[in-house]
Amino acid sequence: MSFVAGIDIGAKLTKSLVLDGQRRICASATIKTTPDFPQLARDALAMALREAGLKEPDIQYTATTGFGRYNVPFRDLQITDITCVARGAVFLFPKTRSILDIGAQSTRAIRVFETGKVRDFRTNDKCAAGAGGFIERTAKYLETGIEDVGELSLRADHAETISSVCAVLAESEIINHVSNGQTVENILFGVHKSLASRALALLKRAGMEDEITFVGGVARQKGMVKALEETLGRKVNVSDAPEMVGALGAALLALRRLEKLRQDESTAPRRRVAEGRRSQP
Amino acid sequence: MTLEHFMPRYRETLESSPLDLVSQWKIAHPGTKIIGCYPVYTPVEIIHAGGMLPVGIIGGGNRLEIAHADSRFQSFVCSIVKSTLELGLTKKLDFLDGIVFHSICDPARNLGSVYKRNFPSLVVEYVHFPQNMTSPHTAEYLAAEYRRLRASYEKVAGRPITDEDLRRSIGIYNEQRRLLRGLYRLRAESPQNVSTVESYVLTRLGTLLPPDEHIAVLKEALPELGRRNEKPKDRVRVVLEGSFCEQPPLELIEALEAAGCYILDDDFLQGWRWFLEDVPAGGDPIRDLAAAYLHQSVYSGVKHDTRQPKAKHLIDRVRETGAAAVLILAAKFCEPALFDYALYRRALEKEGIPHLYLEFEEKMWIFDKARSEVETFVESMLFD
Amino acid sequence: MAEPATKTSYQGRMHLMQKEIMGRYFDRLTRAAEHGEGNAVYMLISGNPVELVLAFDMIPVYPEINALQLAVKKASLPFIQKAEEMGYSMDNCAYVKADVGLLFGGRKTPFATIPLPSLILCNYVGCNVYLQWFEHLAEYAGGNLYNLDIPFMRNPSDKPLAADLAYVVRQLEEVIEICERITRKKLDYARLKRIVSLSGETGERWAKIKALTKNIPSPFDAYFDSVTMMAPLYCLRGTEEGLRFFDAVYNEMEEKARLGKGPLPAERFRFVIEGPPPWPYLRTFRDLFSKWGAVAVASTYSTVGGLWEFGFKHDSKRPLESIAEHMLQWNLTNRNFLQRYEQIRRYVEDWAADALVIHSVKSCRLFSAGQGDMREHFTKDLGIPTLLIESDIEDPRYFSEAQMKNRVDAFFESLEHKKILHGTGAGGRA
Amino acid sequence: MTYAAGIDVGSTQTKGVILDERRAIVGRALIDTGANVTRAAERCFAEALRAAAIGREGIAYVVGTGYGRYKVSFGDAQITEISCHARGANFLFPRTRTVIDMGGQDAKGISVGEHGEVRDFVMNDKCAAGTGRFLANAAEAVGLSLDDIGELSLKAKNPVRLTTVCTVFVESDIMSYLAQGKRIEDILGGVHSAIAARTISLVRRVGIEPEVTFTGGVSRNVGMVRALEEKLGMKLNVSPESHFVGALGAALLAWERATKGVSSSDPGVSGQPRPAGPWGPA
Ligand SMILES: Nc1ncnc2c1ncn2[C@@H]1O[C@H](COP(=O)(O)OP(=O)(O)O)[C@@H](O)[C@H]1O
Ligand SMILES: Nc1ncnc2c1ncn2[C@@H]1O[C@H](COP(=O)(O)OP(=O)(O)O)[C@@H](O)[C@H]1O
Ligand code: SF4
Ligand code: SF4
Ligand code: SF4
Repeated sequence: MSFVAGIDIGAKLTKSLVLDGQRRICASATIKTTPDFPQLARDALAMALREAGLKEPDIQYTATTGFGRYNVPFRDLQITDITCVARGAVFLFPKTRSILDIGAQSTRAIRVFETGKVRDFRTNDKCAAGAGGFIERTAKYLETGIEDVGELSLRADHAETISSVCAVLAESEIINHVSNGQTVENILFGVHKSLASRALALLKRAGMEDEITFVGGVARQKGMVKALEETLGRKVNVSDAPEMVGALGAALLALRRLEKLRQDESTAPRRRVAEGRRSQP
Repeated sequence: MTLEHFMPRYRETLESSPLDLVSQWKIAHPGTKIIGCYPVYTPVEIIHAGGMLPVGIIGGGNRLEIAHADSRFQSFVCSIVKSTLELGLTKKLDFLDGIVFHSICDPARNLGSVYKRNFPSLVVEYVHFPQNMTSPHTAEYLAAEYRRLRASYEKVAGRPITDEDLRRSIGIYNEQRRLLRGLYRLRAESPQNVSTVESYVLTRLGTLLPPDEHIAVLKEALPELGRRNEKPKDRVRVVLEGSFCEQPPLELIEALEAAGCYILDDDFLQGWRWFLEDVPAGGDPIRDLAAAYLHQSVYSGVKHDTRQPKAKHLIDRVRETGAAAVLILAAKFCEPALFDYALYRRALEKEGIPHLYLEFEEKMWIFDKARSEVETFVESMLFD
Repeated sequence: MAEPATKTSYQGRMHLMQKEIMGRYFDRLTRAAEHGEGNAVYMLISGNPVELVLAFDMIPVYPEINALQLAVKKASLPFIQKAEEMGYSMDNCAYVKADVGLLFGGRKTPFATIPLPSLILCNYVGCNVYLQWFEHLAEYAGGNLYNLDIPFMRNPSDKPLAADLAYVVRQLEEVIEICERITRKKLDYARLKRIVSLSGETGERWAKIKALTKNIPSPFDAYFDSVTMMAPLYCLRGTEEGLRFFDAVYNEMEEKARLGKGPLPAERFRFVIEGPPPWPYLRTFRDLFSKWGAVAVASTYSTVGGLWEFGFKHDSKRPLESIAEHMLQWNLTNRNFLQRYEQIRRYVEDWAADALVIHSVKSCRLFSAGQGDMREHFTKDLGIPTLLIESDIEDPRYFSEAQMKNRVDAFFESLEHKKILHGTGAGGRA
Repeated sequence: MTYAAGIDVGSTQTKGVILDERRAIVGRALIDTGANVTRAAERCFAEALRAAAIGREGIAYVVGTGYGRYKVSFGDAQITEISCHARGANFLFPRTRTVIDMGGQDAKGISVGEHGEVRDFVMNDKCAAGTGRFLANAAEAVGLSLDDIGELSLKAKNPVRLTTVCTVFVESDIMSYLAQGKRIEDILGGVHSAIAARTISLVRRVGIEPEVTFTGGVSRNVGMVRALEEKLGMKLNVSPESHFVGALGAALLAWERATKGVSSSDPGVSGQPRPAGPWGPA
């Protein structure tokens, strides 16, 4: 029996996932991203292995992704988030043609072929106003845990408009809303709405098609999903662990490489590795 | 002196302060007049024929701090316009006797006027390139425009510029371009032997050295590159399009190739390499130069020829080089390049040629984003 | 002294008349679009050669006017976004995006349906975006494209060179041949001369109207009211109807000048304004100035189509030559930046203005690229108080009222301060 | 004895100043603006009165300024903070020609005439990058107070180069530098020089002429003062009152209004004609 692992070192959370030869998910784990990436990756993988009742040697191939993908010495291959997210999303929802990935610091709109191959994509990682960081700040300000944000905003009766294009300046607007006695629910939904409208613009620029799958930790927030569906005017797919999709995709690609390696001892993947290693920043 | 010797040195100069080469040269040749040439299509032959040195003023790179120019040009204007003004305002162009701008876009054109106002001692020329390529009367107009330019430069040079001088200069630049075309052919055929950074450095030198010196360098370098015999890597072969004016940092170009592709052809229009064939040096040289611009010059985002759509040109380049994809690398806020993209995208999708769209700024110094995007693109082509 | 009015704009006979004649023009477009009546020629406003088009009874269609109408009607954004989905950048001129979006969005607007072109005549007068705009239209809409290439005014003290003039006249002759092919009619030269002489008359009237704003108070706002007169100037210049309109406008304004009436209850500041207006927020923008009793007495934007106030007049004896001169020299966009500085300086002096307002629009680099240097020149070299504000001509996403207000208020506070220092009662002049 | 007051309701902090007839500051107050802007203005005014030990009735004229100026319900007039900062800076340093104001959420450059009138100005207020807020977040990220980061940044030997200008992302940027074992002073040095560079390129749009006066809350940060001075290659005027310059300017303008006897809370009042008066330097 062969196992492979995918590790996604994100800006905020690090996710690991173990897959068996039948593409069944054996285990997964999430821990907060800490600066020591090699150790971090080891811990994340160890957690997943423990849950799966496996040991390091059981893993034949490890693919890393996320912005820390280069800093994992024991990886066999590093792959970008976009490629992984695309594979993962299409694996979970085969009819997926467009993907929205909202993480802590970045938002990505991806257009894919039915194979899960990336067709076109647009990213935004310069400005926090469009990403999960914005929500976290708001949550902190409104003194609610990030886990509750989704439920709260779901209960909103309307969205308080957030007109500012800056996550920081938006806070003074939020302050005003609070002082004008607006409910936390409506304010959070307003924030979700403003993220949704930015997401729409990004999706359109990448070329938006049915079906749309929404991934990344922010997709955990039900209110965000609602805001997005209202803005897009259609339903979107959301898996129960949306932040895990990148790691899943990495694991899937790891398995593909492993199978290729097995069937023919071609040098292609090895070279990809070598390449990846050499071109470390 | 071998490539391994001078390549790193030249690269360092290009990245830190390319114009030092020129100011040093000026010290060695105090008598010679120097004319700065803003991109693109400058008829450098006319300048050279007057015994003057045409020098490429192609931005300030990513080590120049823009301190004054951004009070003159707004945030939504491309970087090269600002850096070019900054170079002037910080007295880094004092070795120039004149500078020439062209009708390539509105910011570049207004920059010409701003230069006139801020540097009265400089001879600022402005060339209006014709955009009507179908009228039988265009050639005559352009010839007249070039004659006007010649007259103006005769004053600067303090001597007449004869047809003989012009023919000689055309001959010299023809040879230089022939060598550059050779260099580009080498890279297109075996990109593992010639990195884009190398071909870039070798080409850009041509805008900083007198043509004969540049020719000498190329004559030394090309055979050496020809002798290399690296093993090709599993990389995606692309044609690069969109950086005809403002230039990307070399580190970016490097990052793009490191991310897993070979650039077979690019449209960096530096090194005066805008003619596809030799300019005939027989007849009236002014008319020959004009005709060459109209009928033999490379397409670009700032030359609008109704005879053939640019997208067709691009697709031909892909077919000729046998590239698998197109990398659109457009300068941020460069309207010509940004507009072209809409038509390129349409045509490439029709042809089923994959492409990646990236924006850059000459002043950028973080390349992670661009790098990951290219990696993703490469992965989408490698993992089927 | 009257309370500074906060919401005023002059609504006179001319505005009603304008609505009527432009209504007729737009109906004509719709008929052309829906019943194929007549040949539409897509053209650009800058130094437009409308005389030629009229001489063939073709219909001049200005995508710029369609775009700005969309913006004024607050309908531009969806079209802009449509274009951005096609790959146009946030940083591309939004006029083009709105127009491309419109083309793919069915060409139906709140004011007219836009006909497809029989001829796409790119009169390349200054703006380089024009070339790409029409290149793209030709790609999408088909129809033959002709680049009418107008050499730029290269030097501050410039007259067009003989070669420039000859080149343009030759091209005009080629355009005539194309029109003859399309309409299967020979050019009626006598008719062209009549049209050109009407153009001359109209331009002269327009210049006289503009001279009226030298009065204190100015009888109308040379920015917010002038834009009303611009569409007729481009679409109907060279027609009897157009001339009648400008006669009527002159009489109306001349009377107001005699009675010392202005667009505001009290004219307290006179300013010259450079740059195109923010069409999506024209009203809001105007009120920022009305609040301070500030009136625009001259504007560069009103000279985009043609610059008549400094002595140019179409000459029916040399029809093609004078059309060529109009395109080469007598419009704002084909003149270089320093010539624009000079034009503005003349405005400030001859129209007795207190200040210069530069409205810098992201879309239009032709206008805006380098306006920082312009500000430098006017404040530092000429000591003319200058305000630079940024938004956009077409894209509503770039207008922030709060910021705009802050800037305008602070600017007029300081003008006020200055007036008091120089011991001149506000509104009066030193 | 009558007095005039200036209340500067900023996005982050509200400042109040009370002047007597001799233009001497007899009372000042500084509070956080917080959620209720109107109340902040009133509280600040009350505190300033208490500090000056005078009653409301002693105040002849109140000018409100700052982004919340229209919330100064008790004010006689509202004037933009741009005019007030210019006026205040001119009062403290009569040879001021350029004012750099760095506040909680915006940065401004003002070019000032010799009578304290505004010649030209720019402000960055769409994006909080490079504002006091940026510093506040940086301080939080390294776990220090605002009052200390400035001092510490002066000890930087080789300042880091931040990879982001975003006020939100700067935190994780700093985290990763800490992770790489970079010294806190070097990180703070990088933060301060990044903001200084950004601010200067903004202010350069109005042209930087000496003397340059640095106002707003951030001017209390010695590290920022030094960073700006190094990048500009000139000394800056920084007064102990620098945080109060906006309020001070407002109070000075209030005096001038009071002496005209104009009184109206109509926002347009600042746009109303008034007979010529002694608006010269104090
Ligand atoms: N349990 C949760 N409930 C709601 N939101 C969450 C939860 N976990 C993470 N998030 C959101 O997702 C973001 C992190 O998502 P992720 O895709 O892991 O980003 P990255 O990969 O950049 O670390 C956080 O900023 C937070 O807003
Ligand atoms: N003692 C201090 N040391 C350093 N910075 C300070 C200090 N006090 C205030 N600040 C900075 O000044 C900012 C507030 O300045 P202020 O001019 O009041 O802004 P605003 O007018 O927008 O409220 C705060 O965000 C903080 O960064
Ligand atoms: S706008 Fe706000 S959120 Fe966006 S980059 Fe600037 S500071 Fe960050
Ligand atoms: S980069 Fe583009 S916009 Fe800038 S000057 Fe060159 S052509 Fe013009
Ligand atoms: S750039 Fe300016 S002149 Fe050119 S099309 Fe756009 S708005 Fe018109």
